[in-house]
Amino acid sequence: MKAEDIFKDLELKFENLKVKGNTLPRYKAEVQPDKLEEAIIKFKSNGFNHFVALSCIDWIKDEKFELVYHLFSYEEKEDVFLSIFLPRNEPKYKTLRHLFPQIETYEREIHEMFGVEFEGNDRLGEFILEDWDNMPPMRKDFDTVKYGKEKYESVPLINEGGEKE
Amino acid sequence: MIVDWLIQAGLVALYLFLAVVIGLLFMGIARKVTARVQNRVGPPVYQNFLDVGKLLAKKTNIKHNWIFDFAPLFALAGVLLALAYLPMGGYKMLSGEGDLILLLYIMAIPALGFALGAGASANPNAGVGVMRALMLMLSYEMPFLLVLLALMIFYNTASLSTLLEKQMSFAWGIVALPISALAADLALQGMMMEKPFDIPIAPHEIASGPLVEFGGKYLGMLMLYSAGSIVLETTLFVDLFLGGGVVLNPAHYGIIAYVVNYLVWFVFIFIVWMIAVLINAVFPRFRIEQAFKFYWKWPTVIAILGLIQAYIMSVFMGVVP
Amino acid sequence: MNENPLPSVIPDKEWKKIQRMLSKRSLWMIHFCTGCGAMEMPPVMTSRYDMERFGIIPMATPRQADLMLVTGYVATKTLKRIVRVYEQMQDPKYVIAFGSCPINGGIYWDSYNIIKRLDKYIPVDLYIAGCMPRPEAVMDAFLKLMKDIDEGKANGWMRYRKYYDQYKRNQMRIFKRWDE
Amino acid sequence: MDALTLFGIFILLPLVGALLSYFGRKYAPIIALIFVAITGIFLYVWYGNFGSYTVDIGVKLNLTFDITTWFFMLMINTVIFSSLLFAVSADLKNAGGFSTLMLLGFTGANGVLLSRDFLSLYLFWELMSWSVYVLILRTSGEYARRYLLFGVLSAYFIIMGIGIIYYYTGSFLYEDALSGVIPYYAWAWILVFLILGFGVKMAIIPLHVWAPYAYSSEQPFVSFLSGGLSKLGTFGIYMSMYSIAGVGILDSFGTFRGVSLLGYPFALLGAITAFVGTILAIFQDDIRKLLAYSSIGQLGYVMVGLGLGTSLALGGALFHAFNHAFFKSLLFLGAGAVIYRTGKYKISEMGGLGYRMPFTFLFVLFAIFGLAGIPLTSGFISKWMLYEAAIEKKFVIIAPLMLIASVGAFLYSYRILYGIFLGGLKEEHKKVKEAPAPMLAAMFILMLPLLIFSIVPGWILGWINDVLTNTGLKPIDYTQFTYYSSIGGANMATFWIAFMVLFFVAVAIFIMKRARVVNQYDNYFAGEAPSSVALHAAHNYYKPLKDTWAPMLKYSVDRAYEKFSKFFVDGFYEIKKIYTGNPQDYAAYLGIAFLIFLIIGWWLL
Amino acid sequence: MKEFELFVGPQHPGITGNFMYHLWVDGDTIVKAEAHPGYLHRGFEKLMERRTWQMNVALIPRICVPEPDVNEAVYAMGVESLMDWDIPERAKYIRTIVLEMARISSHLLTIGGYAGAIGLYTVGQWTVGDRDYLLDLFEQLTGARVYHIFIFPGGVRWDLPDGFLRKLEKVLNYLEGRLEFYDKLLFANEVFFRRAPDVGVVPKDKAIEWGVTGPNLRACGYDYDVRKVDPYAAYPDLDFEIPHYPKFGDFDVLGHGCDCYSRMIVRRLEIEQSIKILRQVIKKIPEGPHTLKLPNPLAWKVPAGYAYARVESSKGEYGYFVVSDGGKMPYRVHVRGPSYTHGINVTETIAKGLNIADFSQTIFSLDVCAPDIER
Repeated sequence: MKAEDIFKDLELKFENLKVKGNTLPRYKAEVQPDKLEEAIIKFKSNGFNHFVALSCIDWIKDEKFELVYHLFSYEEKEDVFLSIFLPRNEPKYKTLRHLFPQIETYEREIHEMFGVEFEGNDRLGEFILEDWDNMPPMRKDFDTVKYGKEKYESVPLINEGGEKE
Repeated sequence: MIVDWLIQAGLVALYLFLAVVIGLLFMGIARKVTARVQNRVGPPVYQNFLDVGKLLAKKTNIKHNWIFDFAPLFALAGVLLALAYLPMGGYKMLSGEGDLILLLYIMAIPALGFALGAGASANPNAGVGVMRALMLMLSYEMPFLLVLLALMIFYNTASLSTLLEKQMSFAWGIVALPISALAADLALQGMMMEKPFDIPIAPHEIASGPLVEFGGKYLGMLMLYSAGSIVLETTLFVDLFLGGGVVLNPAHYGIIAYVVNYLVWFVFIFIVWMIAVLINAVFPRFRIEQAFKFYWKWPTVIAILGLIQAYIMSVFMGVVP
Repeated sequence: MNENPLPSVIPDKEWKKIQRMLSKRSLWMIHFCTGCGAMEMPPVMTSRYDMERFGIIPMATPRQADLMLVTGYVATKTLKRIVRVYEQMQDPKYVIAFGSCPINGGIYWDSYNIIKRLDKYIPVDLYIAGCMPRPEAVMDAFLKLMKDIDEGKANGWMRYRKYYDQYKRNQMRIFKRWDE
Repeated sequence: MDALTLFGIFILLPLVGALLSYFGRKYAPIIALIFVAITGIFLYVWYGNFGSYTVDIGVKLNLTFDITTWFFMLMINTVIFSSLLFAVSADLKNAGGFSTLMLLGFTGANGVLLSRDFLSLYLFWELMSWSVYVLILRTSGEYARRYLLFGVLSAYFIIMGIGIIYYYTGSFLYEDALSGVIPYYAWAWILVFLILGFGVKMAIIPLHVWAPYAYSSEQPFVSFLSGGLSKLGTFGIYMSMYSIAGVGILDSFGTFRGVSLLGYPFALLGAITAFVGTILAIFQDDIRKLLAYSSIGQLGYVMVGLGLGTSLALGGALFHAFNHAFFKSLLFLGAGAVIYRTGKYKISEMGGLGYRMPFTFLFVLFAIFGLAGIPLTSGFISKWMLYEAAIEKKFVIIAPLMLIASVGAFLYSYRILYGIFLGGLKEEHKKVKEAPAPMLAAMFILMLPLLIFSIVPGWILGWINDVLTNTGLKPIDYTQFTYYSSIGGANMATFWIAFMVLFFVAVAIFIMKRARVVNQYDNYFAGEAPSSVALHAAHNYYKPLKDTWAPMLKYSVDRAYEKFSKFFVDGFYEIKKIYTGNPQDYAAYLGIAFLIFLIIGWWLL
Repeated sequence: MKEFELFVGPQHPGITGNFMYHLWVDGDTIVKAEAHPGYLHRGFEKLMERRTWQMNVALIPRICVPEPDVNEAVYAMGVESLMDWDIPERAKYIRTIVLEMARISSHLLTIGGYAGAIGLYTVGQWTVGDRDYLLDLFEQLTGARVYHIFIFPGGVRWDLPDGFLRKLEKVLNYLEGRLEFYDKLLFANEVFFRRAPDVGVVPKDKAIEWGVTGPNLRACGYDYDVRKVDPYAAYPDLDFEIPHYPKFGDFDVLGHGCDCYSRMIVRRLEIEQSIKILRQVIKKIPEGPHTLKLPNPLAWKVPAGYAYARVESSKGEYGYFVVSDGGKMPYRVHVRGPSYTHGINVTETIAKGLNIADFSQTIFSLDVCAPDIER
């Protein structure tokens, strides 16, 4: 089933993304968070069974996080991007790892890097970083240069007297 | 009497020392040969002497507890002891004082000591490695014991020195029992833990297995042990099937015979070692259960055929060497 | 610590010389790809550059190794492992830092997860600059290190022992916990 | 010394001890120990005072005290002594009952060894069997029932053998059996029945099914059962084949390269037992079961020697029985000490205890050397004799089975060492203490002979030669430090000197540098820095081997019996009712069976 | 406790890069595996947001070290989509040359690594040694051995040097001759036949759902390749085949696909195809400019919008999700590396029931590239 038909069935508005280099069309649509699971199930059952990626974008001006669920169909050869917006001050969503197993990993990363909470995913927690002591680093308001200076450049050099063997 | 005894002891000590030196040299040659197979220059042949020297001269040596010490002590003492019971180049050493069965069990002493030390480290890699080593031992011993049995039945002796004399007066083992010789060489590949049977120390799987916690002088002594065991295993094959390299009878030619035999023995063990090294260079390693199945299948069948041959020749045809 | 086992036979000075000679000709390297510089290690190990010529071979465990290559940038999570591996190695031990990143952070100078300067945390005997250093540079570094060892200049392991408190203090600023 | 003194010291005194120690409460093992020690002293004093005696205590008991008896009594005495010594600090429930039963078993064993007629033999055999039954019952009724089933079977077999002899000679005396009235075809029945009957005690396959269960009871007792009482099986077979029947009768069945055709199948059975027992032992996770299968395998070696029947083989069998008595008791006591301290039976739940219990570890290590046949203990010499006996006769099936079984023994030996004493120490075992002094003393007593007879094998080979010549066999060839077969020999003096010298060479290289001790948990974790890890790789240790053997392991004698019994249970439900679980009923059945078998035997002949 | 724990990595010979698997093992069978990434985390996606569109070209090759060029290509394609640029034909062909050379060199490294994982170090020595000829070509073309920084949004950095194609032809002939040696030693080795088939199986019906891509997917029997399905660069004009299970040509079909054996054979066959592609490119390459005229890097603004570009790397599908808010710097770049699913989710799942001995060969055959997991 073509992506356009599925969008129609789901009554979603979609836009075409510009493609150069590659040739296949890509469709992007905004979904209400509570409709997303249903939409993904619909797509999955219609041939879109390759989950490509889950991306998170921090729209700091709009006070929103955008989660982009990216699906691909090997049958129709079409890309579909379903995005939802979460409030930035209390980002919370349910896990969708039962639909595609690798969503779990993406959720773990996004939880760590953006601080988005995924209810039902019990493997959230320390994943890539270790002993992290600041706000999630991928947020736009996190200043990596300042953090690096404070953490690493303040470490003193080893004070050596001129010793010999 | 006591002077004779001292001269004997001195000679044995010299032979043992030379055996370890030859073992280290062989390890170096193996590295060089493997490097040539791999389109490389490779290290100098004396590299392993430097390695052992460095390891023994390391500033710190760590151990986990006192059982750890068993490994290098038992391994080195055991392998030297086993070498002492093995005729080398026609020189009997202590082989008049104990026979093949004793040798077989002495060869277990270093392995057991090694396993104890490895187990003492509490590293699961070492535990798995020892498990694999023991299973590999069970695998290759099956054909090897059948081969030994064929030899003992055919030559009607369990004593290595007598075996050498009988091979000299009758025929070399490889001529009389060629099938068994083939099985023995297959078993030898596993005994020397060369590929495809280097399963116990597989670095990609268990990070060098039993050796995982050994460093410094511990590793140095284990390297001496493995140098000794190269000579031990190749010499065992040469003694069993190639007449121990004895081409001149010492009774007639005296000291010249010893020198010539020693050189011939050296060439023979070199050839046996090279065969193993070249096989090592072009094979991946088996999984342990595949090695087990392999050994209990083909080499065992070959060894049984060899045993049947020896049995028929000795019992039904009455060939008495 | 008893350093010379045969004091009456070999004088202390000569013994040290012998020891240095042995350790420079038989540097066993630990098999640890800490960063992207490890990409140039396969060529160095294999037939084209063949580091085994100098007696350098990769070893599986730190207990057996003398030489650690910190190949490239060091993330904070890796630093802990590097320190652990370094402490498990047995003296004398040497560290070569590889590429620009362990010197000052390199291209990741502004990253939040890269420690910028390695010798604040463990002693480094030799730096190879460049991103990434060519195999020739690596071979050159090996030769330089061998020369240093011979002359008694590569003594980072002694520094580590001497200034252990300072190194530990710096490390503990990065690690929140240190499991022993 | 007269008949009554002999009877009094070896039979009555332990009986009195049994009675007294019942009231000894927790001191019962000590009381029992004193009585055993007195017997032991007399055993030592009376060495050489050999002869035959008759005691008339209403019934006439014909006793003999000769070197064979003495040799076996020496083993059993030492083993029970150390077992009781171990039991002193083992916190047994109802220690009085335990000691009484142990001494009753001991009395039975002494009686079996001393008897010179079949009636007293059977009497004492039953005394021993029943005390063992009750001792197993202390742990589990299920185990005891399995033991009982085979114990009764054993008794039937023995009665059958005795019955046939009685049919021909009309006398129970051993000498009368030799008078020549029994035709040789009847000897075949007699020997097969007797060997099978005594073989049950030695747990030869397929009569081994009881052993893994029985050996899972209390360790001090199991040590005595495996180390001591199973030797009665060896004694029984040795006696019936070579003392009662004799080589002449054995050879009259025809010989195969100098070995009786009657003995050869049993030797083969022994070799198969050695092999199968070893393979099964490799896969056990329960330390008690592992040792039980190991025991089965080791007694298989003894069976090979008894079957082959050459002087070297018999010497090897006796020597191996002797060694087995010591190292297997030692292993059971070592396991007992560990179980006492940790309360665990599974190997995979232990680990690293060698660092907490170093002496126990050392003693067990020696036992393992003996078990695996490392030349540092006398365990090697007996194995050597058995191998050479098979090889010099060119037996190409028995010899490889034995040899490969001994390689297999390395596998389970290492499992004991690694699983219990080496590897990662578990958190809950960090405060485990060394075993109490009596336990260590008991183990030390057992360890010593293994070491001494390895250095000077001549001492024990002297006794064994006496046993052989006493039975009318050719002696074996040995000197103080050396032993020979027709195809080889070995000198233990040279071995030990060379070993010590080379060991000190290794030590000399070794002590050049001092080593720093690091924490056991400072390990190579591939560079990772974990906070707590499970390190002990002991569960399913030989899994790859198990996978390769899986098609074979699905055939089990144990399950075959179960299926067999299930068939009968399903078919004849009524028959099941006779198994009331009441010992008196069983005794009655025994009597009925005795009659039935006598009638069948009569009819058969 | 029945299991013991084993750590494979970060410092372990049996791991591809600085990465860690935490295994729970019973006997020698893995009952549970956990992947622990993060040892190589540099925060690329954060750093890219701090650099201009052109500065990022220098940063991104470092995301996947064994095969850096795909990153450059896919980033360039993403930016071109947003800029709505059509790049010159010659640039497309040059990109194809670079990408295919990178594919061969990456496959050679993988085959060598895999051979090492099952103990055949000789093949590792040979392949890595031969790979150096390709690196020399790269050096001539781009000036660097590993990080080439050659493919730019809008084209490639410079034109082919003189005589490059002739040299390439020579190297291709040499490599084709060498393939026979690898075949004899590894791909026709009896031990390889026994060890690799039916080991580390990704179930065929789950493969797509689990997000398996690239050679690993083709080893399961799917005939998918981004170069065919969603073509880019000069691939639409070129004639090549997609080797997949059980289309193995001269090689034996052992096992039931989706296993280490099929994965390695697919990679081996892809080298042949890449050589074929490169030969065609040498013949067909058109004359013309190698790049568009680029705007001033400091004032280079990219229109706001979303773009997704994907290429077929040697490890699987590589995708960049590029978001611009119309500024001088990317607003967000999300990198979708193939190893992310292969290395974490797939390995964690298929490791269950695997032998310890086979674990290393499984991750080597999946060609997990650690730096592209954590970036």
